[in-house]
Amino acid sequence: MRNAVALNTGKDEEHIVSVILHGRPEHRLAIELAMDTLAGVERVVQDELGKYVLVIGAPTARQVMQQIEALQTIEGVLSATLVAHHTEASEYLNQEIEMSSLILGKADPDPAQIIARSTL
Amino acid sequence: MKKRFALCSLLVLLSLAQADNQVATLRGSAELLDTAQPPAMADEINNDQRRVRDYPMAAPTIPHKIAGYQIDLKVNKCLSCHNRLRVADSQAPMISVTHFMNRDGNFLADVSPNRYFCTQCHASQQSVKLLIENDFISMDELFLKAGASH
Amino acid sequence: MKLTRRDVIKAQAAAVAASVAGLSMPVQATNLITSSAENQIQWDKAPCRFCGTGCSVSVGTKAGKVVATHGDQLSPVNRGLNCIKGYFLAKIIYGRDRLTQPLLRKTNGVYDKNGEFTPVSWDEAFDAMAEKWKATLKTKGPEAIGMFGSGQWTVWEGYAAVKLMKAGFRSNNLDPNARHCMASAVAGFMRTFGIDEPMGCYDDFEHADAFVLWGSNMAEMHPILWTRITDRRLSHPHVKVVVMSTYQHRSFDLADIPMVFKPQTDLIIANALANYLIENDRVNKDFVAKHVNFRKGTDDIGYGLRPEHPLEQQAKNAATANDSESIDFKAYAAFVKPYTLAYAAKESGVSEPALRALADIYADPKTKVMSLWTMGVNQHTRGVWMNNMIYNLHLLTGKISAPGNSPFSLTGQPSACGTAREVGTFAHRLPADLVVTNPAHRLRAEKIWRLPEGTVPSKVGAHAALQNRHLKDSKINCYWVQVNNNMQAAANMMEETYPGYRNPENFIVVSDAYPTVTCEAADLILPTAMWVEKEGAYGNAERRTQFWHQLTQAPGEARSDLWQLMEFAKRFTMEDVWPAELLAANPDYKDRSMFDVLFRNGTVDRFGLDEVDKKYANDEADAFGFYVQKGLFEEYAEFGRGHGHDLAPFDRYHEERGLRWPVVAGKETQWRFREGYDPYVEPGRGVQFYGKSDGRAIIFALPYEPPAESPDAEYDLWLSTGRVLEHWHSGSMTQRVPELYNALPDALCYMHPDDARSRGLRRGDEIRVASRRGEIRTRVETRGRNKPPVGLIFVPWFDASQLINKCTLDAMDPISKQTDYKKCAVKVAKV
Amino acid sequence: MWSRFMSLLISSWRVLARPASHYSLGFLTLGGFVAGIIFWGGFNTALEAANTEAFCISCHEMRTNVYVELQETIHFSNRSGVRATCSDCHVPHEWTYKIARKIQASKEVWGKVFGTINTREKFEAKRRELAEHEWARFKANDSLECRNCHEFAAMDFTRQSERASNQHSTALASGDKTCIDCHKGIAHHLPDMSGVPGWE
Repeated sequence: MRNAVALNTGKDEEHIVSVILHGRPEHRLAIELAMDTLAGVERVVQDELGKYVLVIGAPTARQVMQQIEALQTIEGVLSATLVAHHTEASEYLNQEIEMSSLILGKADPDPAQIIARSTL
Repeated sequence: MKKRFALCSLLVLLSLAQADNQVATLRGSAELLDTAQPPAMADEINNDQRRVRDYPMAAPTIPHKIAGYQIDLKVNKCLSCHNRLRVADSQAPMISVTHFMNRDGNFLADVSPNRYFCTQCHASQQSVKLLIENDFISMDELFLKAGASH
Repeated sequence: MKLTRRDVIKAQAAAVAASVAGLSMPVQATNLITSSAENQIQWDKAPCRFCGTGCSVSVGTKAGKVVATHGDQLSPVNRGLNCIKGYFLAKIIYGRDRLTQPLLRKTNGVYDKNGEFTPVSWDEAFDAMAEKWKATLKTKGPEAIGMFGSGQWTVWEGYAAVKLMKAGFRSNNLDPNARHCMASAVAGFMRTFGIDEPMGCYDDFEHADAFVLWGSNMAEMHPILWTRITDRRLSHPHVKVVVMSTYQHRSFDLADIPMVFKPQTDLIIANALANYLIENDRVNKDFVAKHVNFRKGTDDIGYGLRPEHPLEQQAKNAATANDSESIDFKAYAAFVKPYTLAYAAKESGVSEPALRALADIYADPKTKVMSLWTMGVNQHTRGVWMNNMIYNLHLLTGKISAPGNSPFSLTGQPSACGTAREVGTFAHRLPADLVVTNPAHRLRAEKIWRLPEGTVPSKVGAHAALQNRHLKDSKINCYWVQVNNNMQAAANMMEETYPGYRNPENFIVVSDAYPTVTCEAADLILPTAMWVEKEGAYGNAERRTQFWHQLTQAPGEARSDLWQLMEFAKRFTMEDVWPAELLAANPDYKDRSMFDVLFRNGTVDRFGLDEVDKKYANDEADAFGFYVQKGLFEEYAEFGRGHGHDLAPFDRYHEERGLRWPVVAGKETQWRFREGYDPYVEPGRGVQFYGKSDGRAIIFALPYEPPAESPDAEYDLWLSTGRVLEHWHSGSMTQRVPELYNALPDALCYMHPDDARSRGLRRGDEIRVASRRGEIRTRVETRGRNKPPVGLIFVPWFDASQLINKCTLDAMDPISKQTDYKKCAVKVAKV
Repeated sequence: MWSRFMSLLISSWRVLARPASHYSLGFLTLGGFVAGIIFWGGFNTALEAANTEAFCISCHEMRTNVYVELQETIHFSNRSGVRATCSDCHVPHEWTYKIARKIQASKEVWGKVFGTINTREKFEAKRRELAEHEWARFKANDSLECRNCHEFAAMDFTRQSERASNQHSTALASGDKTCIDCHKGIAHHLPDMSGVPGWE
């Protein structure tokens, strides 16, 4: 068995998820205004057909789901589909790392932890 | 009648070119015609230690016993600890929110029915030695390499 | 520049989503992800390597390695889900003991059947092979050459094999391991509908009101389809699930009506249900009058054993097993009349109320029924009959070819349909349902292949089990096995398979990625590229054809089966393989290599390297100098286009998550034989079973006949073999994935506690499971996921160190030639 | 003849009707004692006989349903071979409770006679109700029958899995929860648990 990590009792966690959102192109402005008002929702990339990739950060899974439900109820939104979900203690997420150490890189306190806590 | 078949097949076997085990690595040293002693039945690992996953999307394996867990039309034993409303009491990790999303991408209040049978993706692990090592390199190992090369 | 882990994780999450959405990440949005090439994971689609469901997975590659896989969100089959095998797919190509160079048995530097496996070059390997092949062709002719393939061949690999064997070597001794898996389903389709493969599709899962599993354990064998049934059942309370089997298994966890029946009595149950429909006036008379004919099948057809076997001596109609005579509805009704529910209950051991509840599901015109089956029905000495009898129920009620009304034959292998069945790698078949026994069909193939008339032999070749018998009897001496592990998979290993492979007169070649037990029994082992180490195409159980690109390099000198087949063809001139008279009549084929005639025929080689997508490697195209896969596919597609098997143009499949044939005017077909869905149905016909000339499907009157071998005083237990969720087939891939191996490392003998107690056994005891043919040692499991009734044991066959097929009997369905792996008699004793 | 018999009867009635001034206390006690032994012993033997597993599974309702399920569990077979029989969990060990339970049992005899669960279907239909009776009983007596073997004081938390020791050292120790609250379905299959606390 690979090296294991103790069960995290889950206090002060942070949830990061990415979402694909399809909206009607004609509603684009309204949709963008609406989602920019939602806490923790960031627009990462989009195309002119009304397709968006969003990232949502929230302290609990419940809030993540509320935000996605909120997105789905926006006028002109066809679908908001969750793709990746990552959970981790905030203390880790706040850590600064060097560009050169890259994702899950050597500066990481415990790379195992991060992998172990992500789910899809 | 049958006896005669068995007999002549035995004679055939004697006349054959023999094949002592040279390559069939999953059989250890046992020759094809041998009946090797089966290994003793191992126990499920029950240490609650969450395991490293080689990539984020891999379904996590179960770090505790699930023998006798009932998952059927009546009840789902796994969810009695891992479901959203239960984790406060059980302190077990909650099932990923992806499990609340149904086939059409809509969010449901409870776990999505198509995710109901946990054991289709998640299995407990037995304490046994691997027959064959696996040389899969995980992305983080690659990243570490890449990082080191800077 | 400083960043927090938060930025990194967010960027990574976004990258995954963007790859799924098909959006490219702008640099500023992914400062870190795109800032260094080393961090980029490239995502591509590929069908899963395992079962016939045909899930699509997103494959992540980096630095030439497969580093991750996850369910493809865009796939209509699995919508982002995978089963436990699928989640660990990335690891199947990285087992430490991958074969990386050819191995030839040698003593003192020369080939010796009893020699040690010695590394050799591909040249030496092919030289040794060609020498044996040529010598055998001279002395014994093409019928002494054989090949055993697989439903795990890619479409073009199977197609190249058909050309090589049937046109090149002019031998029909080509069969796939799909013979063990699908043959009864194929014969069932051909007898009832005259055209192969299901009329419905997976969309039926979201429309049906009831699901009836005939001996299938979908919870373990088709997990993702099971999630769709579970979804439907749990979110629609009116939906009913009926699970029928000879032992209790995981699918029973969702069963509203569970049924454990005595082996072989499914024949009685099926007839009893038909009789119930007739006696309760639940027959859809209008449908039957318009779309159905009735026939009575031949009975007393034997068990496909060796001719000298007493059972074959007794069987009256073994030679005419597939015959039938026309009858009318009255005669059919009279035929099934004796099969009352009470009689069925008595014979099967299932309670009469349960049987009635099932019958009412078929009877109620408002209940949309999906019947599902796989090995329980197909691996059955009367498997073709069972297929026909399930169709009987759907035809009597008209519940067919409409959303939710669907008799659905599931497949075991990823391309059992796409390759074995559609390409026609069976001993009697040619592409698109054509058969070698039909002169017009042979002519059509010869025309498309640009070969002279009379090239393709008309005699049906040796099927899977017969190939092993011919090897043992020295009738086949040169034998090539690709993409399967038949020493472990074929029944009666001790009396047939092993003696055949180790027969001193035979030369056995096995192409595989890993050293399996079949490799162990071989004389030459060829290291083979697998899955995304080559460009490929699979066809799943719902007629969906799916493509993938080559995403990584095979290790060492491993080469794809396609490369091996085509490269080997270069070793022969037409003089080596064709008779003088055929060449005399067609002089322009003289002095040409078999490779040129088969693969440089102006069709296969018509697409140049410039057509290959530069983003991806393509080792075969590089090796042969043209887009091999596209050329083979487009030539193959000619067979089906305009004949009910239309495939889309090659390039489109690289864009789509698969398309369900027939693809006419760019549109796929969901429900065949139904006007409005199927373009082949003539306007106004409503329903047209166009596989039959009069557009009518056939309801068959077929009786109960006993199994080939039943428990007796000495061998007092039924043995059923099968698969488990965590392992695929013989385990050569999944036993090398740590998470899957640790989930279920060894095979066990699943047994009823009372059977254990009465034999003085307890859980974990080492036991000997012995039949009249052979024995294995294993351990008792009385608490496992499978719960057999008293009198039956279940032993899975994935475990290479517990070869349960030493015990099984090679009795088969005489029509389909598919072996019954579910019923033979064994005894169990403590070691 | 007839008159002699009548006079004897009458005279003996007079004897019995008078207070027992002439009979020794010893006679009375001894008589009572003997009678006691006979009745009480027979009663108890009967009780004990009705406590054996053999008796329970002599009914097919028990044998084909709950007993089959028990056999798959750790309470039936385990590493040390110490196993629980039906009565260990379902019949109180302390006398007065036992009698109470036995009186309840008369209802089950009734059920047996009228076949209220004599098919698998009927049993499944009643499974929730029957289970709830047992849960209620265990809850009421603080899982007494569990504790007869699983003594809280004797639990070594260091020998338990992390999950188990967490729960036992907190909820169980504080008396906030009792065994049955978490260990439902430990010896038999569970019924439909919708609405049962802890199974949301």
